Amino acid sequence: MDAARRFRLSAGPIEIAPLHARLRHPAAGACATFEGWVRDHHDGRAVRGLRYEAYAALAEAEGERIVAAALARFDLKAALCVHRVGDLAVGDLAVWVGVASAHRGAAFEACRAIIDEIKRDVPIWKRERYAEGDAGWLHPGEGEGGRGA
Amino acid sequence: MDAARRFRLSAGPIEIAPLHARLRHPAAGACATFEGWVRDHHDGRAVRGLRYEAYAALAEAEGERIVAAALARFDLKAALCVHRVGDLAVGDLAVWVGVASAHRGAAFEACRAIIDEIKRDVPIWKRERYAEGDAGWLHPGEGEGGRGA
Amino acid sequence: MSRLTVLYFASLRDAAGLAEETVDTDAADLAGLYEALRARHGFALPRKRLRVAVDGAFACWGDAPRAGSEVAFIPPVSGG
Amino acid sequence: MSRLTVLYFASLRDAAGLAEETVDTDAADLAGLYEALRARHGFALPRKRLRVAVDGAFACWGDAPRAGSEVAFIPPVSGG
Repeated sequence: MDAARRFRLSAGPIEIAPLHARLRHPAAGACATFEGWVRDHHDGRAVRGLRYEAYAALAEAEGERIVAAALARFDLKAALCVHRVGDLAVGDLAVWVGVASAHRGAAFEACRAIIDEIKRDVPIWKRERYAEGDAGWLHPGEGEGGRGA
Repeated sequence: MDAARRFRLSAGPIEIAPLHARLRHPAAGACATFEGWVRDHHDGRAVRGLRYEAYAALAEAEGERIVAAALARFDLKAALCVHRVGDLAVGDLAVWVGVASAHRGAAFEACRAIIDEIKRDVPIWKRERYAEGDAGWLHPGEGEGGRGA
Repeated sequence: MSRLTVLYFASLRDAAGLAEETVDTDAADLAGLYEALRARHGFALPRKRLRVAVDGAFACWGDAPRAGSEVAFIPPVSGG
Repeated sequence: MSRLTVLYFASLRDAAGLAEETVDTDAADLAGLYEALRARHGFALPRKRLRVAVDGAFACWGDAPRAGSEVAFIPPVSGG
């Protein structure tokens, strides 16, 4: 990720170590991270894997806006997010959010706010492959599949 | 850390990777972690480093009780915590908490509950070394120094 | 009549059978454009469940289609 | 008279100048034991800011000192 960008899409596995290193700050006493992993089930169905697709231009703009808003709203030293696209297997890392702050309250709240907003606003879609062989796009709406990781 | 223990004290640097690996679970879709880092300041004073001392027998029993209580109270797949003792420099990792759950709400709440209770109940004390050359034990109480990372 | 590019994602792309197409439209607004394309491709998703973007930024359904622009209909997202 | 071991941590250890000592006490309870040791060593921390543990588990100030036990006075903690 180039140094100025705080959100990006990744077509390959997300490497946590360099992201984590970018959060370090001598005045930071608290670091909260969130990882979304591909689960083996969803809404009672066995999941074999999934595919994430994004509208890349808009997803990167929205993701950057969300992370920048958290930096402005909370008292943070650093915040970063990377989201996978492409094919993932059960257990793979789908999204990583990391936040550093002087104190833990702001770190937890900002990390939670970022993942909540990423899931709500960034144009990325998940296509799950089920054990029975079928697959489907998830378009959470009224009463259906709105409950993510 | 032996496989049955979910809290321990560490006299040397905390290695995150093996802890993180122990959180993995095919039904876990969310992983929240918290890291406490040694800050370069506290209550307006420049900090050069610090020393953590524990009453080891009671600290390990209390830490284990806290992590076990979180596992019982929240819907978790795994939870672990390691706390440093000994001499630390600014930027060093002082405490690590990791939690895995099916969904992110429980992961964030449990991770926060564990670090809050560790800081409140586990008999570990911090001695800060200040830029001016003096040092002091922190015994947070009414109106003084109760605000940690 | 405006000529523009429409992008389809996820279930809309599956239903349309294509990821993008060039469209000539005389719709008064982006809402009308979606309804015309929904009729053509048989999209199941009603417009009220979508958002619309123009040239990589969220837009309003009442905006007029602009010749040469890139319009994307955004089904409910499921990242994270 | 009971003979027991007392452990000191953090600022209590600094004030006492030792990490543990063997104590003969006729105090009726652990509260009385602390007050006697506070007078001896000049501890600044009042008892109401401490917790007390016996043999590695939290105990009550009203408990009687037990011969052969290990008593620890727990100053306000500051881990994390």
